[in-house]
Amino acid sequence: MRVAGCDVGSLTAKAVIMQDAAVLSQAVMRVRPRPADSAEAVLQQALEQASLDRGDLAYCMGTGYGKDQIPFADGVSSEIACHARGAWWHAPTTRTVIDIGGQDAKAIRLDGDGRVVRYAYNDKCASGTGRFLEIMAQALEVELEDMGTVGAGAAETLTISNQCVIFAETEVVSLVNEGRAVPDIVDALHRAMANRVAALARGIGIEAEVVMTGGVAKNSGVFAALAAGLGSELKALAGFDPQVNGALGAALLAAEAVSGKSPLGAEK
Amino acid sequence: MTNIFQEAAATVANPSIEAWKKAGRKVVGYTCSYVPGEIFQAAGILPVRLRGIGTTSLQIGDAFFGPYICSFPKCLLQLAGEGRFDFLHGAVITPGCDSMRRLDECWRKAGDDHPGIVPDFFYYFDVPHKTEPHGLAWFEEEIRRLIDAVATHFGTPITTAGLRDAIALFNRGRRLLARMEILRAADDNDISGTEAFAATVAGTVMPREDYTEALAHWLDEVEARQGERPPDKRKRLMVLGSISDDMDLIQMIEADGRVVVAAENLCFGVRFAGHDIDTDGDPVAALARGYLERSICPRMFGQYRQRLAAVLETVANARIDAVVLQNIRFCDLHGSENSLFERDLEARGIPCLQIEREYGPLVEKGRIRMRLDAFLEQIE
Amino acid sequence: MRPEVRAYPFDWMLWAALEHGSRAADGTPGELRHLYRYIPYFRGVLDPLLREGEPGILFIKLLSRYLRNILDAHRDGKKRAATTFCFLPGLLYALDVVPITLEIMSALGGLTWKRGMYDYLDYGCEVGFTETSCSSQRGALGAYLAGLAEPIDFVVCDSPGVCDTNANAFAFAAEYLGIPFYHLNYPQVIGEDRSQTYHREDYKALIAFVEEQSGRTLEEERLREILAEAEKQDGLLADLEDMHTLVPTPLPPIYNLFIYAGRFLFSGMPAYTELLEAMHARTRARAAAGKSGLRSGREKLRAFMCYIDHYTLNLRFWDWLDERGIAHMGSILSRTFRDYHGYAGALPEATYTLDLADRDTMIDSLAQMNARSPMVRSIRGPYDQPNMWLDETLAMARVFRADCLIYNGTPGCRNTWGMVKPFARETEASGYPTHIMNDDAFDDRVESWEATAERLEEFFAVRGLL
Amino acid sequence: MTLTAGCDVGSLTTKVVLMRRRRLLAARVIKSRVNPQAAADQALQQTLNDAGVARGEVVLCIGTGYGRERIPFVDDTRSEVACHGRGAAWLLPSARTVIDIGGQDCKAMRIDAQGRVEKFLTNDKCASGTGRFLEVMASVLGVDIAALGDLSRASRAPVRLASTCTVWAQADVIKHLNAGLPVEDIGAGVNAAMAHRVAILVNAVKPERDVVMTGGVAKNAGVRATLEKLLTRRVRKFRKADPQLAGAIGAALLAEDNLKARI
Ligand SMILES: Nc1ncnc2c1ncn2[C@@H]1O[C@H](COP(=O)(O)OP(=O)(O)O)[C@@H](O)[C@H]1O
Ligand SMILES: Nc1ncnc2c1ncn2[C@@H]1O[C@H](COP(=O)(O)OP(=O)(O)O)[C@@H](O)[C@H]1O
Ligand code: SF4
Ligand code: SF4
Ligand code: SF4
Repeated sequence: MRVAGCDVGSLTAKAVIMQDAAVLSQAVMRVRPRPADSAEAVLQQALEQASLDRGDLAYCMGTGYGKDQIPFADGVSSEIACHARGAWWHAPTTRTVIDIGGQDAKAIRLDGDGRVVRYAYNDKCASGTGRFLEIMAQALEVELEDMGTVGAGAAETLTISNQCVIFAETEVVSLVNEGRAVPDIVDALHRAMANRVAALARGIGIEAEVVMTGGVAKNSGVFAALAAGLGSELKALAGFDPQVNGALGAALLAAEAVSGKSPLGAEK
Repeated sequence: MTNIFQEAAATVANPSIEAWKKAGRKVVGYTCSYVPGEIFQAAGILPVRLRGIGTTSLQIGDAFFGPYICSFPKCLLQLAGEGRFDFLHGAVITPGCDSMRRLDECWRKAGDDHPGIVPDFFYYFDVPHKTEPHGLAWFEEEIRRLIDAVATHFGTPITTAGLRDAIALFNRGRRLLARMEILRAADDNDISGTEAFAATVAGTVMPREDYTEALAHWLDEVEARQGERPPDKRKRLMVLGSISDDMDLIQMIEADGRVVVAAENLCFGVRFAGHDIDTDGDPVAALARGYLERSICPRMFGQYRQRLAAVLETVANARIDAVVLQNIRFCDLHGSENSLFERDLEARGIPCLQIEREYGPLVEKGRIRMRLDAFLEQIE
Repeated sequence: MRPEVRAYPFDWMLWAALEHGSRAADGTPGELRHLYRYIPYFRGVLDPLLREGEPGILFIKLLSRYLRNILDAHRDGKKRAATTFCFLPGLLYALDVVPITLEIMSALGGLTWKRGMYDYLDYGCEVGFTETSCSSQRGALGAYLAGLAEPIDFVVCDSPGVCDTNANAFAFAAEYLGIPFYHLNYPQVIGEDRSQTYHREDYKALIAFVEEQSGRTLEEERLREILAEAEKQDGLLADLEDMHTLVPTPLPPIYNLFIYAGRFLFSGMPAYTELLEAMHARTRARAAAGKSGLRSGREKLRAFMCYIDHYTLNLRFWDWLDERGIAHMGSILSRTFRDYHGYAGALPEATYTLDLADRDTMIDSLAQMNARSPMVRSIRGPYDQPNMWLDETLAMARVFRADCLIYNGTPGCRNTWGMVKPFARETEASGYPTHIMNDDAFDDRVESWEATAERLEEFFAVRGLL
Repeated sequence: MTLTAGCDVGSLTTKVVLMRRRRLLAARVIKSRVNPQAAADQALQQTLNDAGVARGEVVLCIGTGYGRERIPFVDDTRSEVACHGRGAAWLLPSARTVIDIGGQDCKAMRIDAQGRVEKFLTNDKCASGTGRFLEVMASVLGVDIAALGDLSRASRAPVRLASTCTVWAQADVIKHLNAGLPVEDIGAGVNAAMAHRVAILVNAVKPERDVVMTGGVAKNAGVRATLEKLLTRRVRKFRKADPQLAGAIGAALLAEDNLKARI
């Protein structure tokens, strides 16, 4: 039986195709203005990689901001459930998932059976979102992908404290105008973001093992800062693109929907 | 001389606290101007006003407090959580405002995640919001209870004589601060607003005897220099509003030498200067009256007129040209009172600038600088 | 403020909408349909009320009457007093003073108008009242500060020590409008003797103040009448709340609103008794038949709102719960804690009693009763102290057999936002899934209702509740 | 003849103007860079080229804006408030109330006939009253910032946004897009949300006639139109120059004043 998960986010659309608890293919792309188009395109890409047709899929689960606009979805599920399920599948020892996507940051706690026992979103007035980094990258003229390496070159420890994206940008502008070095500012941004998100996780209680998912997990600067701030070891998904984790979870939930039983704990 | 004050005002665990502790003596922290330090003084304990300076992240502060909360209590919680208040033997929390009083719960609960951060003596001191006889009676009873609690916990009796001595000592400090204010009001002194504020803040965190000594000494020096300087022609500013205990804001206002901060009415400031507390009669009743009846903070509802009168008096005495009204974001009490002040001061021809900011290291430098510059240009 | 908003008095406009709404209840279905065409937004308020039959109709009439009283006060030789919702109006009525409860006015505007209270909310900020303060006062306050309503003569509030933000709004209003101000102040503990003494002293001073402002003296018989009515109301409430514990509960979600709004408006007045009687009759019939109060008749979930409800644009919050088969088990605002109320046994120290023997006992009763009004009762002290927020929440969740807890407030609520995170940790640890809503109960510009609803939906799904 | 320059290094754009005897000779608006000095240098050079004058002919140059401390070639600096006030008075002598919305800041001020600031207020509350808010929303909507204003005109049913917060409003915009609402309705909602927030500030300074707008957002017709409605006042337009230049113009004029005072 083949199933798919499709995660249409605010920045990227992701798709995963699975067969019997094994990942056949996965795809990521930037979203298009219409979420339906993003969904079609990203699923098509995944299908092509696996040399399959739409007709080969028994079920497709949608998630993400655009979940209600995915024309081919047989069901939808929240990102919380999907990220939790995805992370659990990788490592059933996971108890806390920290997911930072474009629009929000979430901390999710799981119990020993992979059920969500608590979760929290970034507070209002918070800069703990991927979008924050996108805006800052733009302001500093650094490629998003390079933020991690740029920040690693920091020589001085600066502080950026504002809770608000825009006001934080004003701080960045002020730092730039003070003649501060870009790597120092980038590093400060990473720590600011990590601090916010760590507070979020602390709010619901952190339990080991902690794993980080979502697009921002690809930013090595934030990852390192968060690892330092949590006071608990932070893991990455072994050999898997963290940005695609939501789609993976959706696919797992799709399999569950079809079989009526949980694929939890299945061998990878 | 002012180095002592600046040193004391610059860090949370300042050297004079360390020295005090080395001698085997106890330290208790408190959070609001309404806590009578005399109680601790009388018990041989150093009362230290808790400050949130030097905070670099709010990981712990934000984990317990919600998002729409003033950053001052969040900074306090952060420092507590990081163990940076571990020099305390006790802490007294007061319902100053809604956010500050929740420091009680948040600090205690943070203790579950960060063991050892809650001092053994952790006390909730309930200050009423009104000065009517029953309010005063309540407050007096609260003071008695606090005295009992301190005496019992620390095993040091607090006697009437001890309290009287403590009040006398504190009164001396109050008179010295009043003297400082008079010196500042003259235009031939060389006290900067930053120096004066450091000297005031230091009083909340230094052993009282040392502090009074140093303050008297410094003021003598200043007085001796008086008259040596040509009259100061700079504009004179007053700073009002929310809690502020960092030198940064005042330093920033004075930075380019165009103006001098000649007076303030801030929570860590000279609020009780010159207002002696009775040393005869029942010291507890005297403390209750002394601390409650002077309405220094918008937490005392319905007494705005009294506070306005006090501000106007300072404006006249210190010959203030313009007023900076600042409040920490989410501080409604000062935020809205500042608007009333603005209305009433501007009606009397005193230009005002309102700014809203985050507490703590002045990270919003650019934004605040821009507002200050524009204001200084406006009043020039 | 938009010119079209400035053109009409706020209180009159609100009255007009409610008055016409209440008249619509007497019309034929055809007339109603016709009317709805002209008031597409108000329909969302009217529909759920009329659907409820008599209690709904009584409720809207009650609101209209309340507003009419405000408009006519001076004509009738009465003073107007601005007050807060945790203040029980009985005393004011006894002294011929018409209460204007700002939070009720804000909620009504928010429910009724397409643009909610936006203009008034913003106006308050224009004159310098802080934007970060609680929107429940700020809304109606804006209209009064702008002079767009019949003038207020004085202010009495009872939030200092409980909610400073709230108290601050009233203190600001009094200063801004240049009118007298009195406040009841609450110490942090309930139940201790010295607290009771404080309440009593404070209340007596309040009576003196209101007597002075109104030029009336408090008459014993008048007071007794009001307390006797309150006595009757307590009895009806006891029954209603008992039936509320049944599974399924025979009370529709909207009854929770009727219960507390009616009390805020007319506690101690016959109008509220009448409303309660109508609700009581319907509920008893349903309970006897073992029927759920939900429209679908199927109760899927019982949710206890551990703080307040949601009041923007129409009554859709209650409707939304109803549609999903979610029973509303009340909020902090619903309960009164009369000593013999079924649930009151869970927190005996938090209760009050009424003693109509003489003037002193009656004043004492009023003072105690007021000291038990919603926030004054349980968020005055640290949330984990006896009888406070956590105790009460867990007790109510248990008694009313709730499956989950939902917190909703306003960003201006320093008081609860200062503690809700650790609070939720403890309720979770006690086995109640707890959802913290991030919106503003009175201003949907903070978070749109769609977003709010989506988060709720997600909570029910992810936590396996629905 | 005395030639003065004004240089406004904003968070988003850097503006340089050259003026002689209160007449505008040349002006440039370029994007601010991570290196404000370089942006200022570049803008100045281009302006000088446009006017065909040499650097040495500029007698006095005043800098303003967030980056004013970093401009190597300025002789003095002034706050943006003073410069926008002065600039607005030049652009429209009858102006008494100026609304300046730039990338990071929103200011409302009352000025006298000489363009001196009598009272000003700035937005400290929430960032949704800044130009950056509009940029963020425009990028989510996939429209050019210059086209955002005109969406209001095309819309018949502006959506209502959670307008008190940029972060939240953005989530709403995405949701509306996902729900398939027309871009013009969402764009109009964005402009209206911004105008509402700004109106609070403007009303708080007690505006007097004439009201004008400066700064980049003045070019957004949707914000301007909604503001006019909310304030029930016309927001007068300038013909003399781009409103985004007001700060730089004010700086150049203040430089001229300075020179006069010296003589
Ligand atoms: N290659 C990358 N390196 C660093 N950060 C990245 C990278 N790709 C995406 N990001 C970050 O991830 C965020 C988007 O995460 P994603 O999980 O795709 O969000 P969404 O699901 O909302 O589209 C971006 O805002 C960006 O901050
Ligand atoms: N062509 C345009 N049309 C409409 N709005 C614009 C245009 N160009 C810029 N803006 C707006 O102006 C803002 C920048 O204004 P500006 O005065 O240049 O700011 P700053 O001085 O901070 O650099 C942008 O954030 C954007 O919202
Ligand atoms: S300040 Fe920033 S984060 Fe806070 S409400 Fe405003 S836009 Fe949102
Ligand atoms: S501002 Fe007022 S309430 Fe707050 S700490 Fe100071 S004195 Fe206490
Ligand atoms: S909701 Fe909160 S802030 Fe508002 S009145 Fe109630 S306690 Fe106060």
